[in-house]
Amino acid sequence: MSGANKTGVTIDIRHLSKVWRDKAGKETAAVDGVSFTAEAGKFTVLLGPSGCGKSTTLRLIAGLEAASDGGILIDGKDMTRRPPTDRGIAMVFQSYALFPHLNVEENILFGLKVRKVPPVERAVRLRRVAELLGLQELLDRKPNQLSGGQQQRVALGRAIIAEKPICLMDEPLSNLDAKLRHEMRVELRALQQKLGLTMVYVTHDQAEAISMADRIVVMNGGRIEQVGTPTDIYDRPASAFTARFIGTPPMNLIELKRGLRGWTIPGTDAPLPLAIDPAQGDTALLGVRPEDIRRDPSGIEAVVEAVEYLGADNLVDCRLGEAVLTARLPRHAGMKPGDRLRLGWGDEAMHLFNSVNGERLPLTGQGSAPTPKHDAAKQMASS
Amino acid sequence: MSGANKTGVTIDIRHLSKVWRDKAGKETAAVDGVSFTAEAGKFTVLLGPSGCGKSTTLRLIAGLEAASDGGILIDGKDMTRRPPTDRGIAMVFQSYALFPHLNVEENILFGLKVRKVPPVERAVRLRRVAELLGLQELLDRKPNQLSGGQQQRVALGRAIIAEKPICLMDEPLSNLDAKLRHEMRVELRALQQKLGLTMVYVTHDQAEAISMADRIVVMNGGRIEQVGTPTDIYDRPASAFTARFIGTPPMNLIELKRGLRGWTIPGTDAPLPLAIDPAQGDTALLGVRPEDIRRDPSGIEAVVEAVEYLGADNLVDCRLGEAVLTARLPRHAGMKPGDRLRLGWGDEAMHLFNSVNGERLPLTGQGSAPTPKHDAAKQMASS
Amino acid sequence: MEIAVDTSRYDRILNTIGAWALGLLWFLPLIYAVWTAFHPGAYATRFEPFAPLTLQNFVNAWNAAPFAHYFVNTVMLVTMVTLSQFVLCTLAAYAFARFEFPGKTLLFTLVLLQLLVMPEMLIVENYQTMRVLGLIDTIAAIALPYVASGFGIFLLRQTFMTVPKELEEAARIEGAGTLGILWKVYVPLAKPTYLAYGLVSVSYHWNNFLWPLIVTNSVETRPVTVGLSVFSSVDQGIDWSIITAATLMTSGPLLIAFLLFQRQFVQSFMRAGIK
Amino acid sequence: VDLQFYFPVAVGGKAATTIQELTDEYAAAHPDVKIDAVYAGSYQDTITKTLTAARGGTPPQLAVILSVDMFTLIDEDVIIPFDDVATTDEDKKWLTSFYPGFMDNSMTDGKTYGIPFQRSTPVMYWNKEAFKEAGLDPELPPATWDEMVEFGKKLTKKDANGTVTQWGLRIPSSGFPYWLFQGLTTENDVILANDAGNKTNFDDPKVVEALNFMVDLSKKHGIMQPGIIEWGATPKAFFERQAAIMWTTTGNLTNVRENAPFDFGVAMLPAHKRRGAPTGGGNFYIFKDSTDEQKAASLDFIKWITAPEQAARWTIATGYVAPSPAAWETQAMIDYVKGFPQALVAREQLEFAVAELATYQNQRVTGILNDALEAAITGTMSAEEALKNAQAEADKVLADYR
Amino acid sequence: MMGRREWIHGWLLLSPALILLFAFTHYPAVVTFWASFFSTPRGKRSAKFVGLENYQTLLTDDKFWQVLYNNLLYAGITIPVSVALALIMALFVNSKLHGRGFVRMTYFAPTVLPLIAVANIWLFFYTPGFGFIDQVRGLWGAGEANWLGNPDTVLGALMVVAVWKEAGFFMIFYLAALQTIPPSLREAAAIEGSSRWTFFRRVTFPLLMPTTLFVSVNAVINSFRLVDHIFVMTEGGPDNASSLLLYYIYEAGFKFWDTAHAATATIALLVLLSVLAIGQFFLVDRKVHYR
Ligand SMILES: Nc1ncnc2c1ncn2[C@@H]1O[C@H](COP(=O)(O)OP(=O)(O)OP(=O)(O)O)[C@@H](O)[C@H]1O
Ligand SMILES: Nc1ncnc2c1ncn2[C@@H]1O[C@H](COP(=O)(O)OP(=O)(O)OP(=O)(O)O)[C@@H](O)[C@H]1O
Ligand SMILES: [Mg+2]
Ligand SMILES: [Mg+2]
Repeated sequence: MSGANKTGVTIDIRHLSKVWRDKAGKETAAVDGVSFTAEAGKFTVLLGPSGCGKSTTLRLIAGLEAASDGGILIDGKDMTRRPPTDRGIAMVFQSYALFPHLNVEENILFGLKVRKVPPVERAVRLRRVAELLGLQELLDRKPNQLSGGQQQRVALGRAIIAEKPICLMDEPLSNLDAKLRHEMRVELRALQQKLGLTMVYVTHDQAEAISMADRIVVMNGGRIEQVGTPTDIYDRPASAFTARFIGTPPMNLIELKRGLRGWTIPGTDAPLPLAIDPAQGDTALLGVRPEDIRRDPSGIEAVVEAVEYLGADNLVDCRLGEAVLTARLPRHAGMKPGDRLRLGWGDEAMHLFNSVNGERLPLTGQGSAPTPKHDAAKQMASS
Repeated sequence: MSGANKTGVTIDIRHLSKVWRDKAGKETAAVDGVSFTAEAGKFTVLLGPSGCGKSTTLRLIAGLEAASDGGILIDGKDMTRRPPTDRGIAMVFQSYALFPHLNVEENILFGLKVRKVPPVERAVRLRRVAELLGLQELLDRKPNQLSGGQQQRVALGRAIIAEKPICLMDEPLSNLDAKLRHEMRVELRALQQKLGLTMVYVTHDQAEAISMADRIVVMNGGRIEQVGTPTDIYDRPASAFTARFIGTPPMNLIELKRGLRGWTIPGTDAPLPLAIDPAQGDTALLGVRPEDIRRDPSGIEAVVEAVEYLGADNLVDCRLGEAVLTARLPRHAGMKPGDRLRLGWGDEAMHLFNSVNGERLPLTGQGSAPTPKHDAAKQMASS
Repeated sequence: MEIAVDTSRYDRILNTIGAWALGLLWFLPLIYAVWTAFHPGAYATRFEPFAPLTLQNFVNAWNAAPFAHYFVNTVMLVTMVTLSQFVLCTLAAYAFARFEFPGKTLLFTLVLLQLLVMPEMLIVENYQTMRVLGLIDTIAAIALPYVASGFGIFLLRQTFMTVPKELEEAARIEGAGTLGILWKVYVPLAKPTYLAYGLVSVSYHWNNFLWPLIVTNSVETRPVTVGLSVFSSVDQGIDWSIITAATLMTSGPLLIAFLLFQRQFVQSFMRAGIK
Repeated sequence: VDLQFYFPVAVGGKAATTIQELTDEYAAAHPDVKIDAVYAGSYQDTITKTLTAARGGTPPQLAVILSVDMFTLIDEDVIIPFDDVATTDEDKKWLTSFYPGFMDNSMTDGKTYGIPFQRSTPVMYWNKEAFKEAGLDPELPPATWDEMVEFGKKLTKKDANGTVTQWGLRIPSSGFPYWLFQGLTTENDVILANDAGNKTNFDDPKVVEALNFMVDLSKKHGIMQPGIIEWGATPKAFFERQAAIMWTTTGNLTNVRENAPFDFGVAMLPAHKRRGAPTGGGNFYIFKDSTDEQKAASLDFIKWITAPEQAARWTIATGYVAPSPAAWETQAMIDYVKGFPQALVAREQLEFAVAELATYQNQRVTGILNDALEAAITGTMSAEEALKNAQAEADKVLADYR
Repeated sequence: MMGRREWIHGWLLLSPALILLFAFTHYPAVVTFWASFFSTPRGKRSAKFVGLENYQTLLTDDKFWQVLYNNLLYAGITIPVSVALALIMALFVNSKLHGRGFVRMTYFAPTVLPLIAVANIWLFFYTPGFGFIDQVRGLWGAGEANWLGNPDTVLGALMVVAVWKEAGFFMIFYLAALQTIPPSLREAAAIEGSSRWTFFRRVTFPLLMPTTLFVSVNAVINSFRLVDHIFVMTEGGPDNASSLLLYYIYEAGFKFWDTAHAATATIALLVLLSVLAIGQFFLVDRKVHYR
């Protein structure tokens, strides 16, 4: 925005931990030895299930909680024990934290007034932000006179207008409708790139994560599962957890058994064209994304169990032997429970994981896929 | 749940209005003459942009706000001026409204204690709900010791455990991660059907709306845009607003001009196979959903402007003449800005709207589609 | 918030110094009281570090009146007054904070009016009322005029008004009735205020003198202040040693109670969760 | 017979227990009489409690209240004269058995309304050590105003900064300055109000003269602290050698004896035109709203408790002046005085004592005088002007009673 | 929330308190008001109706005006000082602090101690010569000062006692209110880089408004009602320099037993206080943000 030409600064998180102690003295490690780097001017997304420590990590970065262990370096300087003000951050709180006695305009301008930005500039910036967020009409309302989404936008406005080199956002779009959210996604990303902000963004919406992030940090139970670019994470999930967590609908994970003739889905007889290091034992998890599953006359036979209408597509739950797979099929395919069909997928669509610790297994061998026509099909689909 | 075999009751909303008056005496109609019926045992979703009056409508049904005009009939009885207790409802608040002084268990059991449900039954129900929501570990935490998503689950638990014939939910899943949200969606829907609850559910997530709803009420600016089943709304949006609002990414709307040779996209020359009542004037809006757009060698030429990676798919912004269309293309298609390609879509994929008032226009005639092979393509895709 | 701080270190030191300086200044009279009470009368005005210590002042004070009995009475009195004030004021404050009914403003004005009316003015009339009720020389008679406290109603109203309305709505949806909401939502959320009010009310009634003196006659009903007043008659000049000893003796329990209860304020039982 | 008896305590803790003992003793001797002795606070509290109860319809049967409040009680029509109940010859003799100095305040219109009980009079205490240091004869207190000024100058000590470390004289003037001031006016041979209690003499030149003298003690002679002098702190100031001579009540005798860290003397107030001092303290009153039986029992109790033996015990316990000559003749009293001769001074001074200033609307009228005295002492007004105003105001108040 | 039911509930909730209020406050107050139109009954002479004569007497009484002036001055100084101090104290002891419990107690102690006893201690502090203040001043070589015996200083000396007594009392309410401010607001402000002072001025203070309103209404009232220390320390002297309205009323009522005059002055005080306190309340209440 206004002439700001800041370049974000790097945030280094080193073995960061945060332990909560309850009255009974029981300890919960909300964040447990987390290390990652949010690179200067890059968009880093924290992703993970509810309660996995995303907000806590963000609050540690902001300096709102004292770390139990580990450190935070911002722009190379150790900031672990410095107060929030010194860290050059703006933040959107998950619970908004709007000042209840101030109206929208005053809430948004709070920081600028604190920092004695001249009124003229304040007015200019306010106008831009309000327009961006569609808040022009609401500037003199109090927070309790706003809808949930409107409150969230005000919180967003307060962070955006600050133009700090680092911006932390905790689920800033969760209460917005799809359309607005899509617009905001684009706007935020553009803004971040234009200003070169270092963004650390918490979300539970992977569409958001994948479309906005330069880097995704997947967390689970206070620890990091995987750090990588969206494509890394989507295409090569490092663990069964990540695999199941990323993607809507999530990846299908099927327990495979090593049979006499090779690896099979229990209850089916055709072995899958897989070669797995025998040291991995007799079971493994096979992952296939719903959108990679196609109807395939030469594929495995399956029975439709349920169909979920999603507008653009249908999600079809199909039983293959003992396993149930969800396939994303075009909406006009007209399937109903009980229908029989054959399903197949490409080789590169298969992911294998250790069934004990969930680690990704390399696909060491190649057999003949059950879907010989997959190349043609792909050709067709993208024609 | 426990032996409950209630059957939901019908809610009739008749010309309901709610006007907020601010201090200056300015009036805002948050809800403006809304009428619809939430049928007994059915799942009704209120959908609409932020600030359109969804929460207010819900609060009116609950009896938390006094209607400025109109009435609410529950089970045939006029409840417009009756207190919430008499209405037989449970509710999840958008801001959770958890009691900060009570722990999770006490929060969930609040209503049962109030209604003097015997302790044994309370314990049984609590166990089920806690399990359903994954809250077992958290039962003796206070709300301020919970993450955002955990708080939301507690709020959900409080409503579910009540087993009232009517359940009102205001964005109950907005702070949950995709996986959990998907699970909850299924669970909630199953629960609703099992108990025969009449559910009125506010969400801004259309995947939720479409997959869960028996009926969707689309609101805009305090008024109703359309009421219908998910398929109705997705496949035959009654207005340009609904068309653009439903669907992620949203439907493309392109201004068409009536040229000499017929209706064209400005900047392109090939007329589209459309016949529109000439009384509608010289412009119209053409709607095409991104997922209905395919690469089609005989289609209209387009240039890739931007590619957004979404995991399962790519969203590709393409310029066709003066218009920009977003197409959802398979993720392995490997497109980059500047690429040229040809796009096409099926006849039934086209929606036409009056460009002035946004009303849906009937497709009165049929010309030759620019994609002669669309039938074959469809065949192929669903093979 | 546990802000990871060290800039505010100076802040904090300044804060501590300021707080303690003011605290000591405020405590001077009490420090003096302690000094005087534990030293012989001759040292009441001279502060020599090695002056002899004595408990004689306390012994004398204790013997001057049936204090044991008075303490029991006072404890009964303050318990009675404070509890009934809590109940009545809570009900009334709730009505003023969250109900709309005709005459509300007028009634609230009448309540505020009670703050203005000084109890001394009412002594004669109230004495008559008590006589009619046959309550003269009972603890109830001391308590009754104070039970409906305008102060308490006003205070609780202010507090209830700041409780987020959603919480009431949630409780209402859950089927809680008016009293249920009050008891389960407002009262727990106003806990700091109840503590504050309780402390203040207890100290007030612990120290109230004139009305109890007038409306009671017997050792069985009189509060400690009546015993205390024996020492403050000044015909023969003030004996600071015994006054302070008696004061410490009678107010000591209150000070200790305060030290214990103030901890409750610290506990953030009402944090966050409220948006 | 049930009797309720309100009593105040104005001097230290022992008073209350002594009264309780005495009533218990009486009750033991008279099983048909039950006396409920109710401690009623200070004098002011006592009259408040009494009148509130009287207005509320349940007055006590008897009470000890300031002698000067007699007119107020008459005005409120709550007490009866003793003449109504003390009808036998013996009773009548009993009525005359008290010092006349005390009875002045107990009678009006020829009727006796109060029986002196805890009575006092101001006396002068001096620090013998200070006298010695100043080169004065420690056994010789000032006997006249002039001597008092002369001694006072010698006794006033200053440090190097010119700050006074010991004042010669201390006549407290807070709260009820009129009482000690009445000592000065009496010595200047003038009375402040008539017996009927409806006329004051505040603007009499002799009163003005007395007030000027009082003001001059600090202003001209510099022997007394300027400004209002606190009554309550006076004994302590004496003990702390802040003042070498103090005027205060005989009620302080026990206190001074126990706490003064030096040898001290007690003397009558110094004379000017004559010797003199007011009396002070409380009387017994019998209340109207009682049955005849109760009244008779009350009278009997009062007779018993003011009888020489009991009066002596009371005096010894509290330091108040025993109200009848006979009390001083008891063995207990004789022994007491032997060990503590200073106690006699009060009795001797009674010969010269006059009634304490008392009028109708007593507190208001004395209040007016107090204000005038304070105004003159703090220098906001001249003595003459202040007293003239005071007289005018008092006239206004008392006009109704003439 | 629906109409009629709400009325009934409202009234039901109020009734126990109101009944007692009427019985023990309003009824006697009305009797007082009534009495102000009659002469004082004294024993045999019963009260007779005198119309506004009592008011006339009051308004022509110089002492009344002096006392009124004293009281306004007293209120004008003690109210802002004690409320401000109370707030400062509350902020002090709401923050992290060594010995916080003890400091809280020191602030609150004046509220716990009986005023009669405390007034005696203050009396000692103020005593010229050997009093505490003079002893301390003596260390600097200053001479004695007769704080209470001098009409110029006596009111100030009483104000100090009043502030000392009141500040800790009000602090308690501020402290309770501070506990209810969500910490997330402080966090948000900290992120914005606001200093403690800015946060206080722009957030804490506005959110404390309901309490400030409560406290200041009470401060106004107490500045007219709290006179116990006068009884012990000065009895209104010298020459009424430290007399306040209620003390004046007390004298009229319980020393002079002129109940009509006392009633009249009481009504005057009530009117004055109503204008000041209730007026203040209704003026400010609608502007206060209650969340
Ligand atoms: N108390 C109030 N006073 C004034 N206007 C209000 C009040 N509450 C809500 N509004 C306005 O009413 C409109 C509808 O609000 P509502 O909360 O129903 O929106 P919503 O559809 O739930 O939006 P969201 O999806 O953002 O939660 C909004 O424009 C809002 O600003
Ligand atoms: N003050 C606290 N005391 C104790 N435990 C806490 C506290 N705050 C958070 N926790 C716990 O720490 C864990 C991590 O919380 P956090 O808020 O970081 O989760 P999150 O990843 O942001 O989840 P969500 O997506 O639901 O917001 C949770 O299990 C939560 O219950
Ligand atoms: Mg979170
Ligand atoms: Mg909403």
